[in-house]
Amino acid sequence: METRLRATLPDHELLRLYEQMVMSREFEESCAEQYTKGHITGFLHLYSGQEAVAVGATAGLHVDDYILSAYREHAQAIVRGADPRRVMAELFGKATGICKGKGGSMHLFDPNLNFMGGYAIVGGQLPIAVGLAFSAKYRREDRLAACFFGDGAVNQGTFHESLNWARLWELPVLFICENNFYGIGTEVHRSSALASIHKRTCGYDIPSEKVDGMDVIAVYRAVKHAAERVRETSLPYFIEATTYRFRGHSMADPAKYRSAAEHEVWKARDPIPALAKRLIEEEITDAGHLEGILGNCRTVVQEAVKFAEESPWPEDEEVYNDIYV
Amino acid sequence: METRLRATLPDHELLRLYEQMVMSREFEESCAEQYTKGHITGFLHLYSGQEAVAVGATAGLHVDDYILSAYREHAQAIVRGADPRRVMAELFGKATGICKGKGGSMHLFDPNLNFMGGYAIVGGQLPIAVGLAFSAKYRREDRLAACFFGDGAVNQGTFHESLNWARLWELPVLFICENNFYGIGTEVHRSSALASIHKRTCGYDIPSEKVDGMDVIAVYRAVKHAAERVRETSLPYFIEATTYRFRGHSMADPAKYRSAAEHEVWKARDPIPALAKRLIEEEITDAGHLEGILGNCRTVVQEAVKFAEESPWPEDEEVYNDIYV
Amino acid sequence: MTSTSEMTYRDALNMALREEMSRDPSVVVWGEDVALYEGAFKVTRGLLAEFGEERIKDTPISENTIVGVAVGAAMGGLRPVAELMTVNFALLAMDQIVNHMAKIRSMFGGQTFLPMVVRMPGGGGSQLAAQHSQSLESYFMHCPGLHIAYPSTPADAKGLLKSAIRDNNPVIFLEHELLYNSTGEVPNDPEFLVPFGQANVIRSGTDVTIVAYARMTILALQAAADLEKEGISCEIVDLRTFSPLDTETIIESARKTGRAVVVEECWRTAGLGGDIAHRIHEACFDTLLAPVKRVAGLDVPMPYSRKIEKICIPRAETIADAVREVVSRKY
Amino acid sequence: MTSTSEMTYRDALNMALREEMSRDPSVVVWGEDVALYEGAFKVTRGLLAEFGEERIKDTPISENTIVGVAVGAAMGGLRPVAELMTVNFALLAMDQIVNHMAKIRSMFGGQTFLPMVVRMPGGGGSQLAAQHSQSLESYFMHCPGLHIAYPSTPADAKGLLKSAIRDNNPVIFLEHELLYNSTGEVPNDPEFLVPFGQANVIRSGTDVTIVAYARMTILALQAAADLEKEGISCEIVDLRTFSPLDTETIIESARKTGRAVVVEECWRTAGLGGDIAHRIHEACFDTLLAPVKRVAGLDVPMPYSRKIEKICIPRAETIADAVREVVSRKY
Ligand SMILES: Cc1ncc(C[n+]2csc(CCOP(=O)(O)OP(=O)(O)O)c2C)c(N)n1
Ligand SMILES: Cc1ncc(C[n+]2csc(CCOP(=O)(O)OP(=O)(O)O)c2C)c(N)n1
Ligand SMILES: [Mg+2]
Ligand SMILES: [Mg+2]
Repeated sequence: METRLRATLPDHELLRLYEQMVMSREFEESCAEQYTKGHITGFLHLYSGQEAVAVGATAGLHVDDYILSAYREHAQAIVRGADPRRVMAELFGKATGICKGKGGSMHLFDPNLNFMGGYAIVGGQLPIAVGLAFSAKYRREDRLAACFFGDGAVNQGTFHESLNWARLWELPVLFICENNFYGIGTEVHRSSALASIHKRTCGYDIPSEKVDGMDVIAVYRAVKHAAERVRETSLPYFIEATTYRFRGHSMADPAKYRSAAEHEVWKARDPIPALAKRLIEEEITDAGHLEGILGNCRTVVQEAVKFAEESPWPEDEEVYNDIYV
Repeated sequence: METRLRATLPDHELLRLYEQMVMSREFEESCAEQYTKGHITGFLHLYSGQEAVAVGATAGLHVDDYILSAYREHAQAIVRGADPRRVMAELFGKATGICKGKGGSMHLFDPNLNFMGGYAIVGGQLPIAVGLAFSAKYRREDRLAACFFGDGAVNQGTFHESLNWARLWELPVLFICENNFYGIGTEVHRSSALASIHKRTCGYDIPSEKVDGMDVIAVYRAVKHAAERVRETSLPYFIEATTYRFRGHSMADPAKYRSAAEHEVWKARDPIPALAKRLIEEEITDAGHLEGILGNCRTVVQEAVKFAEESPWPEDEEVYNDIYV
Repeated sequence: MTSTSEMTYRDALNMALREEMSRDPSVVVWGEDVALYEGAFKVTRGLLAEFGEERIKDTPISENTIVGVAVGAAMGGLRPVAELMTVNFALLAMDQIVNHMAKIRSMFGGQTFLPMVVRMPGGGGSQLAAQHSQSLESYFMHCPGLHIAYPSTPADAKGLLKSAIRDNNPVIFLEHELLYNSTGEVPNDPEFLVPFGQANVIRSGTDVTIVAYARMTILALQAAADLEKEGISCEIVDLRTFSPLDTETIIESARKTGRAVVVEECWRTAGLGGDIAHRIHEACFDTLLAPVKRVAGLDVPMPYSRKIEKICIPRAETIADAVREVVSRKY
Repeated sequence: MTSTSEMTYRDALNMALREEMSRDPSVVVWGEDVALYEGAFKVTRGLLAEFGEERIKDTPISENTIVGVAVGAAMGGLRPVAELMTVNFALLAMDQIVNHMAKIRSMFGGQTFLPMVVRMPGGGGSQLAAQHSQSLESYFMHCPGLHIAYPSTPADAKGLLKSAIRDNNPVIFLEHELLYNSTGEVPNDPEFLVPFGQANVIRSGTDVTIVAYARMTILALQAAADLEKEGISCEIVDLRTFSPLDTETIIESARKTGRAVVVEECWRTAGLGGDIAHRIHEACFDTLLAPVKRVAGLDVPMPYSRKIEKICIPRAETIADAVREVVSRKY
């Protein structure tokens, strides 16, 4: 396999992947700050460390493809094109939020981007993804449903029911398990009888593979190839992306169940500096340019915070709206 | 593998297996008659055709082992030792029934026989079997939980959750799937992405095998061996027994979804005459003796019907009893 | 077109499905054994032959996913009509019903809507024992975000199901297993719709209001006929839909008669009848001549034996007794 | 032994678990992240260190099976205490709770019993949005065959949980997420039990009865303090358990005061408050001076934004307003 970056994508797209990862990281770290200040409340699950998965996968999909995720989905929404200002406003609970402040951190949604939602019930999004894939196929639309979920979700009944159903009805679903090795404080081998998650598709006759989720290029290639296959065959496919969250499960979790040594190993594989190093080594760009990207992202995130701060709260009457059509 | 009957079991036990199959068949056919007469009401799912599974499996277990099943469980209860009179009375809804007339056909239960129930929610008994196995292990009891379920149950979330859990907690559960190829009117390949059911355990690291469920000796051997293994390892095991129900799903089902030709093929493999033939060929018994067994079983079943007919109805106050301790 | 045909509740539902599938290609149907087997209760008879495998589909036995796939398909632009073989199995799908189907529109700020229906036969009285005889209407009514219908007659069965399929809100559509064979005149008009949120005064009377729904209205009518001989005049309000609930019609009737009996098939404790009785008490406090009386299913898991099963479900006699008690109350 | 210690609701629950696990080796605990992580809300803190891996166990994320395994283990002779991380996930376990846990004893003719507890934190008010802010007590109360407790104070938390663990019936044990840090005096006695089915009159008064439970009683106490300044004397009944329900204490109080407000955190429509209000109306028809008023959660999926979330949950002010309305009613 050709391993040089340029063999995979043109320069500007490589730089876009970098920028998206940086944007995601900056956004998340800013959220942590806003949470500490009390501007963001409720549960806050940050994506720092896992950026290569959302960024690589989204780049490998068509814009028409549906994306669904769980509650750790800020980056997935933003990378798909959601306005960081409206995402931050959502987290602040403001009327200008992407869901008018009704969803919060766990429930971002934008149908114009085919970003079909963040869901907070572990495993809840899987049957919904299958249903979206069915509607696409029924309507002869050339799109698939890409469904993200965690390693903790694979033991839920819906995982089993959804995989079986997707294969049986021959539906274009791309299952993407973000295996960050923990479901809250429970390590994957303590919740799954078969800890090698991608192998669990054997019971459904669904092909699967494992990819390094700290390598954005590897994720991009795997997802692009898998999506093509799903489109061609109209059959589901399964990717396990191994990754790591640099923070606790949510802002409330000090993550004492993980060793410092383990954390260090993964920190050393941080996908952002890893890509930066390759971009420079392969002379696609230089350090100064990458600094510029970081600066731009910071500005965007600062503006997002400012927008959120200055936005109005929802009106009280809003509680009765949007329930029924 | 030694295929002569005597290499497997002594004569009197072989004859007992035969008698149990005949008893089951006679009981079920009598139920059909009583249903037609209106003495048995509600849903009535008969076991005719599948006798080799319950009889062979029960013979392969210890009497201390727990048995759980679904709603097609008359034979399983009777083979375990339930009094046919009290089972028939239960089906009649009489106070003398095994569950005082409160359970009916789908909910037979006798803790003294470690027969831990018939359940009417497809897949509902699986987690319960796991729990019984846990209590046995925790209490250092030398018993396992044998759990029967149908081919239709394997797509239910509880199947997945229970298999994963049993392996993860290393519990002595013997899963026995009675694959009669249909869940009501839906053939197994139309409900399962992977129609070879025993292969579905690959996702849980649970060993499994398929056995001919029309051959009582084969079932006996497989279950006996599996049960020993479960006991030794304190790990779950999975058996798929392929079989066929000679009647519709329930008394309300004329089974038009199956071809006459298919039915004939299976009828020709009826486990009762099949065993009779071998018993005679291998000179373990003669036709006259087998006729005698049939006659005895008929008498027992007739007495059961008489007992049920003559038994009193539950008192009205009974509706308030047995809910809370 | 005002012609009608006599048909069963089952056939009226079948007609509604058939008409809506013909009218709108985005209507798709699935559930366990609905296609080849034509439904456990044969409500989907003939649909596979008429509409083919793409539009009516058998599913694996996995209720939560039956509903969840419908949620996704509805979001994708279809109008799925999913069947759960009986309402008892909705307990396996409460996550998709309550956490997803009922909440998605609201939690995503109104950016999507779910034009879907989940049909479920239910009710007791066939000696199906504890796990197969439940009446779970209170569970659905308690959950905001759903529309809920429960027809009592063949005509309503047709008109409400058609309204449900055309509704852009997610609908729980309950059907009573003991009503499938009941017959009545049903409009042939393919545009015949019964709107949601309009209770039906199916009998007018002056002494007492009986609030009921589905099979309970049939029993109420029997009770009313008996009571008439005793000189007691009953008005009967058939709710038709629990959401929207037509509180106005209930209150108006109770104001008029000054007395009310609320009949529900579900368990009494924390059942929907408590809410309705309270609405009446609150609105008619000054005019009520007697406390509202509830007739409900007994608070017990349903026993199998027909001898004792029948005690657990409201009957015409228990309704009549309640009415007699309410009417005889000296103020 | 009548000594007490001040501690939190969380620690009182922890104490109950610890004491019962020490007393009875058949008590075992499991749930998602209850062992190594010591619980999402830290209720099981220290139990792994004290009792070891065999007695307190982490489970996969599979709620229906968490309950189902407890059903089996209870049938096998253990006393499992299962935790669902929050009550919202009970919706994934309704099949095992309603179809199995609640029915097994009855449908098998009383031949077995299930000495098990399912603990679940719940309630709204922490900006957790629609899928994580539910109050599902009405769902449990509607289902016969369960015992159900919901403590409001640290002492009740200890005493009710210990009674739950010793109960030979299956128990749903609700805990309020916003009460975990609340403090109070808790008896140190390891035999301190609060019996099920005995409501607690936590404040006596003469003008109006407020029926409440769990966090709602705290709000009711605040409202009562404010109302006292206006010369309105409130009696507050803390239900403590929904099953058995102490109807007697409720009715006795309402008879005495002649007025009642029923406060529930769950959705209003078809909520348990309707049933309780109806019980009061029925029993006190001749003596009530005003219709019973209900204060309940709004019938909406909970919005995230704290600005509007707070409107959806009863507050001391909304309770006080309801009391004022009831008290000002001219008869
Ligand atoms: C049905 C359900 N059960 C439990 C929870 C509580 N919970 C929230 S996140 C989580 C762990 C999920 O882990 P994983 O799927 O690996 O995702 P990650 O957090 O690692 O991204 C749990 C148990 C929930 N939200 N939904
Ligand atoms: C949860 C649930 N869904 C649906 C049903 C209705 N139902 C009863 S039996 C059955 C088919 C089960 O087939 P299988 O497991 O193969 O058992 P078999 O009847 O062949 O013995 C169905 C769908 C049910 N009882 N429970
Ligand atoms: Mg994880
Ligand atoms: Mg089968």
